Amino acid sequence: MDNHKPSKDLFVPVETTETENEKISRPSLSFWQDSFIRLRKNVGAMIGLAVLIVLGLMAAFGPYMNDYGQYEQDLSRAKMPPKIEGLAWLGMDGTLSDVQSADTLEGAQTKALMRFNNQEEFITTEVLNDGSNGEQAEVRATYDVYAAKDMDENFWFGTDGLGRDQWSRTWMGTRVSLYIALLAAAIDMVIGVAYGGISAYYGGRVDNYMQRFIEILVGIPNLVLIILMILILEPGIMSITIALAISGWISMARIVRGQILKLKNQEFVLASRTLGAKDGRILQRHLIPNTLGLIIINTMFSIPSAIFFEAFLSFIGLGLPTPMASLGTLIDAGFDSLQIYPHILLFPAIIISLIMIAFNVLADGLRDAFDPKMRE
Amino acid sequence: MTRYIIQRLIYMVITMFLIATLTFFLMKFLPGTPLSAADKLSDEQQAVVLEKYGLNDPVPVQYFNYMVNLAQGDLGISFQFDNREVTTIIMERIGPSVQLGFQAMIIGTIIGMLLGLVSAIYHNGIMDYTSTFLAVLGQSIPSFVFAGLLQFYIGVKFGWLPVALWEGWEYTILPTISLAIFPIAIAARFMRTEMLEVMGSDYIVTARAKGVNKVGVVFKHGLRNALIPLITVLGPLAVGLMTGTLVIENIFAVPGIGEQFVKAINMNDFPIIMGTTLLIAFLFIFIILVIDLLYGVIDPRIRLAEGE
Amino acid sequence: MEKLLDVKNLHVSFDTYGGEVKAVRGVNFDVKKGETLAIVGESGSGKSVTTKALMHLIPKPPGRIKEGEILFEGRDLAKMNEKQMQKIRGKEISMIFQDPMTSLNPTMKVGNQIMEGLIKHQKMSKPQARKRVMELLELVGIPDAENRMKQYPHQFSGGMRQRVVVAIALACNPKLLIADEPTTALDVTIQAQILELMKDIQKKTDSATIFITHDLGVVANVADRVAVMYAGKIVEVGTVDDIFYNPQHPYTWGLLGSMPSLDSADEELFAIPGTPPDLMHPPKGDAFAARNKYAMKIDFEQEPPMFKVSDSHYAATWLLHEHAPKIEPPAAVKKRMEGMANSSSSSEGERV
Amino acid sequence: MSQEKLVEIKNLKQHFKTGRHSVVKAVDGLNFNIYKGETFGLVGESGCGKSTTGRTIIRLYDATDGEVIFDGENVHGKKSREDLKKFNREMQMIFQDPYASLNPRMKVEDIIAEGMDIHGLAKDGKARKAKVHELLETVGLNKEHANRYPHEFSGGQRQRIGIARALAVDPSFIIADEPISALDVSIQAQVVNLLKKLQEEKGLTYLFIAHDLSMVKYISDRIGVMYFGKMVELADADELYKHPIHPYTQSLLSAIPLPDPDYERSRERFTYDPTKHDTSEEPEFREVRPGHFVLCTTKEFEQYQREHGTGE
Amino acid sequence: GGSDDTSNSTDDADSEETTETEDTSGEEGEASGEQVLNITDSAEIPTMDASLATDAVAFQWLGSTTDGLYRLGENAQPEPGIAKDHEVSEDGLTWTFNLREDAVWSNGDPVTANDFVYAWQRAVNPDTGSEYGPYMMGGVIKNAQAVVDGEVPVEELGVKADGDYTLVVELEKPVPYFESLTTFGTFLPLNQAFVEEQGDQYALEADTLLSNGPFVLTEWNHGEGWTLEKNQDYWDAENVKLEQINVNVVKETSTAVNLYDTGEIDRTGLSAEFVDQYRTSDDFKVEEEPVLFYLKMNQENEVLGNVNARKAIQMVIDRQSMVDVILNNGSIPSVGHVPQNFTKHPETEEDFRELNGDLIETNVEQAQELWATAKEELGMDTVELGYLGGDSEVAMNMDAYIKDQLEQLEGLTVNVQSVPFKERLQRDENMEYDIQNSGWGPDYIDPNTFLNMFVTDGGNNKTGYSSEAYDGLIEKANTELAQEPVERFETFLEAEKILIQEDAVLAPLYQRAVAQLWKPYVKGVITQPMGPDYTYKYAYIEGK
Ligand SMILES: Nc1ncnc2c1ncn2[C@@H]1O[C@H](COP(=O)(O)OP(=O)(O)OP(=O)(O)O)[C@@H](O)[C@H]1O
Ligand SMILES: Nc1ncnc2c1ncn2[C@@H]1O[C@H](COP(=O)(O)OP(=O)(O)OP(=O)(O)O)[C@@H](O)[C@H]1O
Ligand SMILES: [Mg+2]
Ligand SMILES: [Mg+2]
Repeated sequence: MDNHKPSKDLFVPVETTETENEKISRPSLSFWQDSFIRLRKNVGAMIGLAVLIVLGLMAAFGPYMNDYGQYEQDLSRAKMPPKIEGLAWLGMDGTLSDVQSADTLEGAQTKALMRFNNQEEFITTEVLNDGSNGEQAEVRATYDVYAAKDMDENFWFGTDGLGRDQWSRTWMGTRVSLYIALLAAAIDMVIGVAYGGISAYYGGRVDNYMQRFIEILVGIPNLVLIILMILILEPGIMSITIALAISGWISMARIVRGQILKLKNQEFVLASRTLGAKDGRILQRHLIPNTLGLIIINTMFSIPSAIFFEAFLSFIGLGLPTPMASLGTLIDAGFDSLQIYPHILLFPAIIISLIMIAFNVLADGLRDAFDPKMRE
Repeated sequence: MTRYIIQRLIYMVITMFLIATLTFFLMKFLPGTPLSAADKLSDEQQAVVLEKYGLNDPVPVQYFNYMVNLAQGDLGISFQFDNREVTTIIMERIGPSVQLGFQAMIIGTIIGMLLGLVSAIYHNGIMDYTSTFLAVLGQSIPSFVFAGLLQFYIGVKFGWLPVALWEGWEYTILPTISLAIFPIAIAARFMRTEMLEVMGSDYIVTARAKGVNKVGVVFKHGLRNALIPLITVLGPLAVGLMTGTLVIENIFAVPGIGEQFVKAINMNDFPIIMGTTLLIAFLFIFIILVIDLLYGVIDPRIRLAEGE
Repeated sequence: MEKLLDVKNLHVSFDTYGGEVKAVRGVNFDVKKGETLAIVGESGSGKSVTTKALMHLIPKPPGRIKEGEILFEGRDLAKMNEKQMQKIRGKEISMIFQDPMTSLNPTMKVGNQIMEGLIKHQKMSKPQARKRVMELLELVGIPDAENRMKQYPHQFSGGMRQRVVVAIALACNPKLLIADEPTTALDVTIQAQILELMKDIQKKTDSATIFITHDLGVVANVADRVAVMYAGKIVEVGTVDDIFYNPQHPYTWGLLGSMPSLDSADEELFAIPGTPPDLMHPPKGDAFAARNKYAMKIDFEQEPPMFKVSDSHYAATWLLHEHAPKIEPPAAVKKRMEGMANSSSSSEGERV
Repeated sequence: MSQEKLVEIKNLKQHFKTGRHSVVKAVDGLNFNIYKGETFGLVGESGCGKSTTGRTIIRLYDATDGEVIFDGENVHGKKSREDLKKFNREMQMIFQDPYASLNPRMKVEDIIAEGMDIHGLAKDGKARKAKVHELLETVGLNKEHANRYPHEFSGGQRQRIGIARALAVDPSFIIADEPISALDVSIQAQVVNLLKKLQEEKGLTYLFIAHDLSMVKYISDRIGVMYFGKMVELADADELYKHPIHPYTQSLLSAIPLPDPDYERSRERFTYDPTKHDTSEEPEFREVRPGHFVLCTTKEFEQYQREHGTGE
Repeated sequence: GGSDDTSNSTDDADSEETTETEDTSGEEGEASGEQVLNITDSAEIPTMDASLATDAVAFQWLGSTTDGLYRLGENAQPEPGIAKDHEVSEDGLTWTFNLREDAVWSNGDPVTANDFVYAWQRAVNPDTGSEYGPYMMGGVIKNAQAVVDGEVPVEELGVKADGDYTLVVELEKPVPYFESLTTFGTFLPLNQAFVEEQGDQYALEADTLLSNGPFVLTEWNHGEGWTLEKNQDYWDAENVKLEQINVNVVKETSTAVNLYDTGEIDRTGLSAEFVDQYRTSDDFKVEEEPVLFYLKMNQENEVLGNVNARKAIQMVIDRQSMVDVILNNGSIPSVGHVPQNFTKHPETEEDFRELNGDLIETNVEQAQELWATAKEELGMDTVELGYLGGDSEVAMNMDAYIKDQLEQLEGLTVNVQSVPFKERLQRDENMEYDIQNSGWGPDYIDPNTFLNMFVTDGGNNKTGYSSEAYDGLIEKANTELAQEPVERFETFLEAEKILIQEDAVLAPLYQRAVAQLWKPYVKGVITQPMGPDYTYKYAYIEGK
């Protein structure tokens, strides 16, 4: 305890005014500002957001960053490996290499050259095992594709089987995938939220019937519905989107329903009712906004499903019409050459993973930001 | 309880009936006939063949016949596999799918839950970030890419496990792992969220105040309470996995129902589409019922009779 | 009497996005064997944090004990690690929480929840533990223990649940019982039963109790001594008579004045205006100054030290300083003070 | 205080179906009047049906049986939207939990103005704002608070916002359902003082529900004691405290701890045993002393009269 | 059978393979080691009922377990099966087959002429619901069409047993290729007693079917795979060396390749990507097939009704790059509508393709000119056409490529429509398409199987093409000239010129080949242009 003697003249009463008493010492922040501040302090979420913004920008502008169109074919430059000046150490040096083995060193050499059509001047070979120890001889051939094809310009992500520039296609695909993810999620949010909200809010018989309807909807396989959609609307983004919207919202409806069942007897809802608020107002102004956090999280779960669903449709040949590409179709197309031209798969796969991770981290951040428990 | 189950079973029958009806009529919109050589046959010849399957009757009559047969447990015969009973075909194919789905669910749930638990226990620690990252990764890599890599490296390169085919237990390992990735990711993420929520509740503090150690708190007190939302999402997912996943079945050459179903749709094999649809729908509704019953087991507060 | 617990200069903070919340800012108190210390104070004053800190139960992160000693039978709990604490919790010190509805695990049978501590600390076998559980349930007044222990919490009424919580806390005969608002969630009749039960048991087991509440009626009922907390500090401490019949701190006056007495007339209640200070940026000087009708200049500049009122009674307010003007406490409080049987100490205190 | 009846509650019943065959009789035949300008206190232990009574009166629930007559009109028979709207303006409610009763995602201004928006009471945005500011001042907050969100307020302040919301539509009758139970003692006084002040200024009538008898006693003119969905005793506040007749009331009173250690040391608690009642006939609500009604059988009535007499 | 399926993955179910066999097929080697062949198939066997079979998988395994009158041997030459030999009447309408007497069913019953009578009657009997019966026999065997149409009882079908071992077949018209037709699955015999005894259950499981061929289906795990074992009672058992064939259903090429690499299977097909990787391997084989892919153009479409427009489309596509880069499996550009190495001039032994030469060439400039003419004639500036594509992976690339190639034509926009397989068939049937990628494999070894498709109102025409001159030539070849092989062959040459060069009905794309890996120790497997893809009768393992 401090022991100094306080001076006498400090012991005079002071007037404390009412307004001062009621002053809130915290700065005034709106709910959203408040949430945003918390979000901003969440490093992961901000990184996620940044990644998404960058990907979005790349999707918007990436295809125009070089001179190749996404549909521009040239079979003479098919399956070119990626080459970026200065990134050779990352393996993006525009060469292909392969190890060939045979009983004799010459055999292996021949095979190694044959592997790349005997274009000897562009092939460097390296003996890994000369076969003298009784094992098979092994030779690695490295083929400078760009030199062989006399290509001056570089394909940053390489080219695909039709000689289309993977860079352009990847970003165009990102565009489509982002679009599919966002639009499908949006529709599913709208329908799911409305459905779940109404079902829970009116409860009783309405709820019972609406839930049975969901059961029926769940019971009919997606695929049957989607094929019908595709036949009615022709395959394409529209039918995929609608197909997604037909059943993609079910889990959202379930979750919103659960939440609203809890919320609808909260006192602030009752208060609104005693003021004579109509159902629509209560749903819109009170119930739905308070389900927001959950809605966001669940949307983040439906985004990967949407993207993969599109990829699955492509896998069974019901996806986007040729020659459009989404990340899903690109990955699917690259899958077959996984072992020999991994670059065709690699870049779309990295980007799809980035999108998912970014969305997930951001969603986690958003959930935390909206969680009242995170408030001090 | 029994009463409740009976009530639910009645609902189930009604729902199944509606699903059967809806699917039946939807199928009538599917283009084309089930004939495999439609382009080779004259219209008269086609009519003759269609007659055999009763496809020349008016749709309501077909519907009536189908329903009558269905009530007797007869799903009809397949179009693409001449004369083979749909029931037999589904029975043959469902086995591997269910086995894989089941194994994947078990592994997925256990590993996923452990990852989620680790995350929750070491909240915001390096373990948390690692396991969350793994979970998100599992969610973002398409399963077929993963399956392809597994097959190539584990099967071909290292030769540790069979590459594909369906000839014994060891053949199920790779497809099971590939299938399990997604449930692992989902389970881990849900577990983490729920566990964090639960760990903040009063009874956990009570338990800690008793001197129970962290592991005891998590397993004895936290787990069961965090389980409800988990089974809510995992239930339908389990049905999805057990009723076959075309992609994994194709890659590992598993004679499962997923591949069969897609082919049936492509081939307009109505009886198989119908049969499989009904089976999947049944499993879904059944799993929902099981989940509802499980709720009661896990959480004694939930009394079923008050469900409606 | 021997000191069972001696808390010295305890500081607890929470690191939040907004900054450091200094929830407990230098708390000193002690608890003697067999006595009941009540801690009162308004919501957010740090009562729970203080007691949870004793048992290392504050969530870490964001919480941490910044400094201070917690001497329990001479051992400093503040320096113990989680493992060591697990041996103390439930065995030597146990805790009862406010809400009986949420402080029991809904998915675990009541009997098992009580048994857990017994098996852990007393190394009892299951049948032994079961026997003890039945005794405990009978002790807290739950009949038909045999069947009841196999039930789940939701099958119990609120009052019975709180009895179970008490039984859990008592299971291992702790030396110190911390009850954090054990009756706030209950209605008066049940509250009365639980309070009686706790007093009863304390008499039987001779354990010490820290009783947290903001209901002064309850304090009057259970406490031997009272500590009044405000904004993370103890502002007045004394025997129950000291506090009720000779309160010195204006905050204590406010608390007492805001309770209507059954025979009070229609005069306005004395309400403490304003809101508690933001613990992220605690004010300079006396934290209560801004809400204090009797605030002096010094209150906004210097923190008051503890002034000794009597051997058992201390208060931290500049009003007790020799230079301070004589202040008439509010009417309601004065009435109490007048009615006090043996008021010996003057309203002027000495510094300690 | 006038003797003009503002609210008449006649044989009000509210039964909840909780299962196929089980019914909770939360409110089971209530009869009482609330006079204009008075505060009617309703006490009773948790779960006895106090909230249900309040909520049924304001039509949050449809009554199973009985009538609520407000200003001469039967509230529960009302059909037209317009009538209901009028009624919604006249009767308002303050809720128990200051945390749960404010929508965390609305600004204080919008919360308070919601009633005005619904009933179209404000001509334009300016008038709305002005009225909100006025209300904030009425309840002891200030203008700048209008732009904030509920989580920035303390419990007491929140409860005052709740009161401002109720006042926004200029009601004449307010049901306060445990408006202070969730608050800190020191804040309770703020709210109670405010309610009293408003009553004086605006001539409001209150139905004040609580289980803390000392506060109820302080604020109420008359008090009704409920037990298991039934009113067991009704009297003037002082009268009830001085002469509790029904054994349940006596036990309730004896259970209240008072902030007085000496008193507490000597307090004897009286436990209520519902089985000790006379079961020879259905008990009825009878006037044992002037204005003091007790639920009792004839036999008990005689006994009570003997014990408590008519006079002072 | 015909194949409309453009999904030309190498081990496609609908594929038919060429006469070209790999180098091991000719030599007689010594079988050594375990005589077990492990292979994969791309789909489950849909049926083992010869009357109901419609696809390559079914025909493959029917052919391996059952001998018909003849079976295709080396170089696609029919060799004796149950028939020892046959005589044809002067007018070419009556064929008399002499059956061997030592052939038995796997239940011990002898194989008799009645087994053929029963099987063929069953195939055309409307009650059976056979799809290929009416298709293969209608218009060929006397009264077959009438039986199908229910006009005469089945007994009237022009096939009779003359005693147990003589089969007499009457035809509607002379059919020069009838001998090769009898090797087709639909013409396989059935043991009447057994089939009738099994009823509905016939051929549903391994134990409800009979075999009289080199192998017996001993195990059949539907969807997963099946096992064949050598038939010890087979009349030619001494020439069968393989003891067992294990087949697994594998759909993914990459899976099959991985299985091959680990030695689980002895053969796998390769997709374009894998060809790059395995081209240098000793196991790498390319087999040409007589399967053609081409663009069908709907002449009911205003633009495609214009012959110059069609010619422009024919010319604008660079086929060489297409086969080299996209397919990369040995497929060759197609320049007509009869494949190369399929039929030879009866006298000069010159190949059909060689004789008729390239009926189209790629010439973008000329294509542009033709296109401009067409646009002028039509009075159009821009043209939009729908393109009904395939739905498999290769098809997607192919479709993208063709779209790109076609759009070189100024003012042309091509919209690719990917629809499910059945929907595609349906749209073809109803002629609801503009341009369509189609494929066709032979049903028998004769140019007719390709060329008669496009006669007016032909079941497979569906292009709206109708030309009296063309119809006349095909008609003539199948009637007047049926007995005149040389003139007949030359008539076909002329017809193809009209179809492709003059009328530009189709835009030929490529003739398919498959790239495969074969373990070097597998010998003696013969590949076939029609019917079963492979003949395993003479296969053996050497030096494993
Ligand atoms: N986990 C936490 N994170 C941040 N601040 C916290 C946390 N827990 C408590 N606090 C802060 O610590 C201060 C003291 O809280 P405490 O719970 O001890 O109050 P109390 O006196 O027990 O109040 P009550 O009567 O409401 O229980 C409060 O300002 C509170 O906001
Ligand atoms: N919506 C409802 N459905 C079923 N039962 C209900 C419902 N609302 C209230 N009850 C039951 O009615 C009884 C009276 O409840 P009510 O909330 O009116 O009590 P209360 O006197 O306000 O208690 P408290 O003091 O705890 O607020 C309780 O037993 C309660 O469980
Ligand atoms: Mg507390
Ligand atoms: Mg209540």
